[in-house]
Amino acid sequence: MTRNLDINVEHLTRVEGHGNIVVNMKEGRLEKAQLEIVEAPRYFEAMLKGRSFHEAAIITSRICGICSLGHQITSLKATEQALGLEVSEQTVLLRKLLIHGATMQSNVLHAYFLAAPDFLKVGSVFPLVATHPEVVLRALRMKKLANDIGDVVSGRAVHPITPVPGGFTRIPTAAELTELKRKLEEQMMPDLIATVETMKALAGEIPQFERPTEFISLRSDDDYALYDGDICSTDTGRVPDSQYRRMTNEFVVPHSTSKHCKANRSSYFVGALARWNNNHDRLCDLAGGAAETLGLKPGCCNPYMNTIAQVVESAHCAVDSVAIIDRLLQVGLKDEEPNQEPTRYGTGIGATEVPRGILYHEYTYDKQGRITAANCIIPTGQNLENIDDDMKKLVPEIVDRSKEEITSWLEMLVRAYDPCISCSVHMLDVDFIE
Amino acid sequence: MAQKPRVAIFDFTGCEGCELNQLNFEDQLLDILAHVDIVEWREAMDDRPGEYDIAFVEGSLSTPDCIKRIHEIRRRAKVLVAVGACAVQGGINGMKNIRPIEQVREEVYGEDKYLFPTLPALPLRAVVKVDHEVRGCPMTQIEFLKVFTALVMGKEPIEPTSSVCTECKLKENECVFTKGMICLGPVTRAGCDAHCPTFGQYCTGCRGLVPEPNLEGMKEILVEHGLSVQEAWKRLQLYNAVELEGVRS
Amino acid sequence: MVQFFLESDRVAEFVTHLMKRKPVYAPHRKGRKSYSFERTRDAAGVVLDYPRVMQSVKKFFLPPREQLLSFDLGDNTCRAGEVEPLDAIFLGVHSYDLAAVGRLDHNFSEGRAERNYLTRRQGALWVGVSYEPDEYHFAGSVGIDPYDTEGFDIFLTRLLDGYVLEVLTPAGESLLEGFDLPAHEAGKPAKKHFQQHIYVPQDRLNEVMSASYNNPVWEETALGCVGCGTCNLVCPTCYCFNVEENVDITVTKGSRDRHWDGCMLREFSEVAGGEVFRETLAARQRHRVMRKFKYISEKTGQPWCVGCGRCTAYCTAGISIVNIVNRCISDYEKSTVSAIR
Amino acid sequence: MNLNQLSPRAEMEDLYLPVMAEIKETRRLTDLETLYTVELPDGRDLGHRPGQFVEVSMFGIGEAPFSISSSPTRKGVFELGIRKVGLLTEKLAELEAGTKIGIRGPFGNGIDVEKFQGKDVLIVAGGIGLVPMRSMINHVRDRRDDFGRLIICYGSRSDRELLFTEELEEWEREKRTEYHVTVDQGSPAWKGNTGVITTLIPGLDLDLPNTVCCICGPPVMYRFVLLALKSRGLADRNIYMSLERRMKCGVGKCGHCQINGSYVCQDGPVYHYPDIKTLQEAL
Repeated sequence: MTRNLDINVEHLTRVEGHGNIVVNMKEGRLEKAQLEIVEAPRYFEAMLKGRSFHEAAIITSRICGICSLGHQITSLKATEQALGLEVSEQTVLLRKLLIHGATMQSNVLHAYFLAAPDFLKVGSVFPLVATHPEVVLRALRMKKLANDIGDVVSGRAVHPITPVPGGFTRIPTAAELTELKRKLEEQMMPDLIATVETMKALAGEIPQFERPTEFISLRSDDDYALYDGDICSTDTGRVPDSQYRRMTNEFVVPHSTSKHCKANRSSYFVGALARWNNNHDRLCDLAGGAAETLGLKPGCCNPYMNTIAQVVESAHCAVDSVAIIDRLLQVGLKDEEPNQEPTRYGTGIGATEVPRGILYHEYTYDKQGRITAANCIIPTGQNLENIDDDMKKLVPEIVDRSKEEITSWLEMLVRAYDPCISCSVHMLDVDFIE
Repeated sequence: MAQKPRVAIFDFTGCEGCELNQLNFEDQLLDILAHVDIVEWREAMDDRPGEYDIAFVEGSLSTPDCIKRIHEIRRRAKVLVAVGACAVQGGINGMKNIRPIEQVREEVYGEDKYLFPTLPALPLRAVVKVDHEVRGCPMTQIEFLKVFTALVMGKEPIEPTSSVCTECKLKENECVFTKGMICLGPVTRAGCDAHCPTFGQYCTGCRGLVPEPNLEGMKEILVEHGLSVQEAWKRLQLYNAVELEGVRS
Repeated sequence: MVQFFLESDRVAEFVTHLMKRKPVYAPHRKGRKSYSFERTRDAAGVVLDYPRVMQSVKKFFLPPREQLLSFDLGDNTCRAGEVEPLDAIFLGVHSYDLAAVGRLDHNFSEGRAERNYLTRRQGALWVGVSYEPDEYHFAGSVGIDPYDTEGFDIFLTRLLDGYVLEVLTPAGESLLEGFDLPAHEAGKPAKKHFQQHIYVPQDRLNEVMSASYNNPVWEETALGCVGCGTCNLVCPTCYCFNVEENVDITVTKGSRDRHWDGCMLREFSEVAGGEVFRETLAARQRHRVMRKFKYISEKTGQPWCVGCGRCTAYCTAGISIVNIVNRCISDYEKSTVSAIR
Repeated sequence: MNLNQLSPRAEMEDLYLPVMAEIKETRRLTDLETLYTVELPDGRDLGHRPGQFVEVSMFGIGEAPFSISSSPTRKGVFELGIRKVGLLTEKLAELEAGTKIGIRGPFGNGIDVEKFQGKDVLIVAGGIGLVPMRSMINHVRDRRDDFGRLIICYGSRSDRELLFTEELEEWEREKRTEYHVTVDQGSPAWKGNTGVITTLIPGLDLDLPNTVCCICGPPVMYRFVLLALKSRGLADRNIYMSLERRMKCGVGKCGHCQINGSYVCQDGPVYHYPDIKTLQEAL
C-alpha cells in the first residue's frame, strides 16, 4: 500500500463548535490523523475569579448552550459541597428530572438532526422536511417535550433560571408536572418506539469498526447513574469523585485549543456508550428492549454505536422521568426556599453525567463566598484523544476506499461522539494566585 | 415577497446557545422554513453558498481570524443581525477583558500560551455595521420572532429601550428586591418579558443596559441592598463589561 | 344602615357564599411577601389582611396587555377585540383602590367614552375592607379614609376577632341573601392614623405645585432615579398606554395591541423625528408628580393620586412621592414667607 | 359602586376600530410628499373642521395621525398630504389608487372658524405646515364673503420643496388672496423671495385689531414667527397655532401627546396662543 492521502475538513459541520479533521498519509505511512480544535479559547477563569457563589453556575452554564443544564447542575453540586449546603430530596428529584430532559433533548437533536442526515446521505435535516415529514415532525415533537421539562422545571431549556445553590427559586406546580407526565406517557413513549424502528431501519448504515478502549462513566448502587455516583472505569472499576484528577490527567496538545485527557491507557471514552457499557444492568425494560432491537451489546467498542446508545438511554430517561414525577406528586410539592446559608468555606467537587459524558467542576471559595480556584473538565475534552486514536486505527483499515468515502467515515466518526467543542475550550483550569 | 430571503446563520466565540434556541422553535420552525431559504448553518447543515439577504450572527469576536470572518460575512450579507448578548454587547466574554490578556493566557495555557492567539472580546458592532439586534443570553425567542417577522415583512424591527421592571410589573411578579435579593432589572433592557424574575430569579442584566443608564443610581440601589461598591460594580459587569470599559467604577 | 358582625372564623364561609353568586376576585398571596388580586378558586386562599396588592383592580378593566383589533393581511380587513363585561364581585378592596377606579371611570367616560374599559367595568360589585396604614400609605392626605365606604356595596371594617359588615346598597343586600349574620350593635373602632402625610390641604396643592415647576427637587430626585418606570406601572390611576402592531410568524394575520406605558420612560414623549420633549429624568419626574397633583386636578378638582403608596413602596431607588410633595410645600412656604417680609 | 351613568350602550362606537377607506388618487407633490385623495365607504362625508387630523393605518405596519389637507367645503372625498419620514409613510408612498387604508377620525379641535369670521385671516405656514393650513385657506376661499382679507405667508427650504405648486399659482393670481412666499435657498430658476419666513412679516400691511393669525410649522420656525408678529404689534389673543405631538389613540386616552396638562389630541392641535404661552413644554 503506497497511497498518499491529504484530508482537511475545515469547520466540520453539524457539530457544536469549530473543529477541523486533518489526515496526512505519505506512501502508505500515516503521518497525521487528528481532530484540530480551532474554537476560540473562552478563558472562563477570568470570568469566575472573585465571583460570588450566587454567580458561579450562571457563568459556567454559559460555557455551553447545549450542555448548559449539565454545567449548571454540576456547578451547583460543587458549590454546595464547598459551602456545606444541604439540599432536600425534592431538589435532588427535580434536578434528576431536569437531567433526563436535557439528556433526551440532546440525544434526540443528535440522532435526528446531526447524525441521521449522514445515514440518509443528505447535507442536513432540512431536505428531510420534504422527504420524511413525519420523521422530522416526530423529532421536533420529542425535542419540544424534552425542552418542556426544562421550561417547566427550570424556567428555560437553554441556560436554566431556577436552579440555584441550595435549591430552586421556583418550584413547579403539581398541575404542571401532571401535564408533563401525561405528555411523556401519551406522546413520548410512542415516539420513542417509533424512533427505535427508524433507527433499526438505518442501522445498516452504521460503519463496522471496533477499537477496544477504556470506558469511563459514573456508577451508583441504585440507578442508571446520571446525577451522581462513583467514577467507574471498564479497566479499573470504581473510585470516588474526589479522585477525578487521577482519572483525567489533562494535557495540552498543539493542535487543539481544548486540552486532552487520559486515564489508564493512551485515551478513554466517555458518553452514552460508556454509560451503556458500565450501567446496562440498571436500565429499565423499555430501554433494554430497545438495545436488543438495535443490536447494542454490553462491551460494545464500536464508537459509531454511540448514537444507538443515546437512543437507548433516552427511553430510560423517559420512563424514569415519569417515575420521578410520580414520586414528587406522591410526597407533595413543597414551596421550599433555597438553602443558601454556608456552613463552611472550602473546596467542592461536582461530577455529573451530561449527554456527552462525565463532567467535573471543582471550586474553592474564600470566607466571603468568593471563588479563589476553579477547574472544569469537559466530556468532549476527555474524548478528543480517543477520537485521534480511533482515526489512527480507522484510516489504515479503510485506506483503499475513495477519498470522499474516507472523509465521510471520518466525519461520521467525529459526529458519533457528538462533540461539543465550545464546551471543550472553556479553559477553566487554574488555581488563582492571590 | 417575490423571492424567499436567503438566510445564513453564523457563530463566533460563545456557547452556541442562541443557535440552539433557534432550533428550539419546534412549533414555528416549519413556518420559519416556509418563509426563508436557509443557505448556511454549520451547526445544522453542510451546504455553503455565497450571498445572503439576512445573516444572523452569534458570539463575540475574540481572535484575529474572527475579525477576518466577520468582515467577509458583512460583505456578503444585505442585513446583518447580531444575536445574543455575546454578539450584541460582548456578553459574558467581556469579563475576560477586565484583566490583562497576557496574564489570562499564561494562567490558562502556561508556557504554551503562544499556540493560541487571542484578542479582547468584542461585540460585532465594534468591528462592522450591525443592522439589528436580538438581545439576551440566550437570545430572547420572542424578540427573535419579532425581528424575523419584521424583516420578512420588510419593516424595521422595534427595539425596546425601557427597563425589565416595566415588563415585570405588567406581569405582577413579586419584586425580587422584596425577597431580599438584588436585581439588575431597573437598568436592563426590556424585551424578555421579565423571564428570570417570573421564575423567581434576579435579573442578571443579559439584555444589556438601557440607553443612558443612571449607573450611579443603580450602584446606590445595589449598595442599599447589601452589596459592597466593588461587588455592585462586578454584578453590573457580568454581561456589560465591554460597555462599562472606561466608565469609572 | 344595617351592620352585622362577621367572625374571623366565618370569612371563608362568607367567601364561599359570594362565590356561589358570581365569580369572586380577591387578594391572594403571591410569591413570598406579596399579594395580588386573583380569581378566587378556593375560599381559603383569600387574604383580607394585607398592606397592598402590587397591581390594583385596574388590571381587570384596563388589562396590562390588550388586543384592540385583529387583522387579516390577506384581505386587508380587521375586527374589534373581544370585550366581555366582568360580571363579578371584587372582594377585599381598599378604599383608595376603589377611589382610583372612580378616577379611571372619569378618564374613560369623559370626551369620547371608551367601549373596552366601560364594557368590562359593567356589573362589578364591590366588597371593601379596611386596612392598617403602613409606612407608605398616605390616603388620608388626599381625603380617603381607610374606613371610607363610598362606592362600596358591602364594607368590612376589621375588628380584633372579625369584621363589622355594613350593607350599603340594594345590590349588596341581595348579595348577602341566604347568609345569616348576627347584628352588630357596638360602634366601629377608632380611626387609624397614617404614618405619612402631605402637609397642606389638597385644595392648596394646585397653588403649591404651580409654583414648583423650577424647584431643585426634580434634579435632586433624578440623581437617584434610574428611570425604570415602576412608579407609573404600579399606580392605580395611571392609564397611559402604548399601541403596537404584532404580526404572526406566518405573516398572514396579526393584531393591534395596547399595553401600559408610563411618562417616566424616555420614549414616551418622543415625537416623529426623534425629539424627546421630556429629555431628562428630572423633567419626567416632574411631569409624573404634576399629573397627580396639578395637571388633572386643575380640570377635575380632585387629586389624581389616591395615597396608596405603591410608587414609593415599589421604587427600587427608594424615592418617596410624599417627600417630593412636602419638599415643594416647604420651599413654597419659605418663598411666600420671605416675599411677605 | 353602582355607576349606571357609565353603562355603555350596546351600540357604543369602538374608538380604535378604523373604517376602511379607499385611496382614489395619489399625486406626488415633491420627492418626499404625496397627496392622497381618500373616500370613506359609500362616499360619506368625513365632516371635519380645518386643522383636524385623522389616524391612518396599514395593518401590520402601524397607525399615525395626519392632518387633513382639504377644505370641509369639498364634499365626498378628503385629502391627506403625507411626507415620507418613517416606516408607515414609506409604505403609504408605495400604495396605488384603489388600495384601502384604515381611517379613524376626524380628531382634535381644529380651527374654530366662527371666531375667524368677518376678520382678516393671516396664515403663516412653514414647510409641511402648509398641509393643515391649506384646509383653512381653501375653506376661506370657498366662503370668501364670510371673511375679511386672506393673507398667506408660506416659507419653504427651497423652491423644489414647495407643495401644491399649481394651487400656489392660483392663489398668486387671485385678486382676493394676498399670497407671499419665500424660500431659504432658491435654485437658479427661482425668481421669488429668498430668506427665512420671518422676512415676510415686516412688509405685511396689517389691520392689527381686525387680524387673526394661524401659524403652523416646525418649532424653530414658529418660535421666530411669534417674535416677528409680536414686534409688529399683533396681540397674543389674535394668534392661533397648530402643534404636533406623537399621538397613539387620538381620543385623549393614551397620554402620549401631553403638553404639561394639555392633551394635543383634545385641546389641540390648534391652540389659542394665550392658553399655551406659559406652558413650558409647548413651544
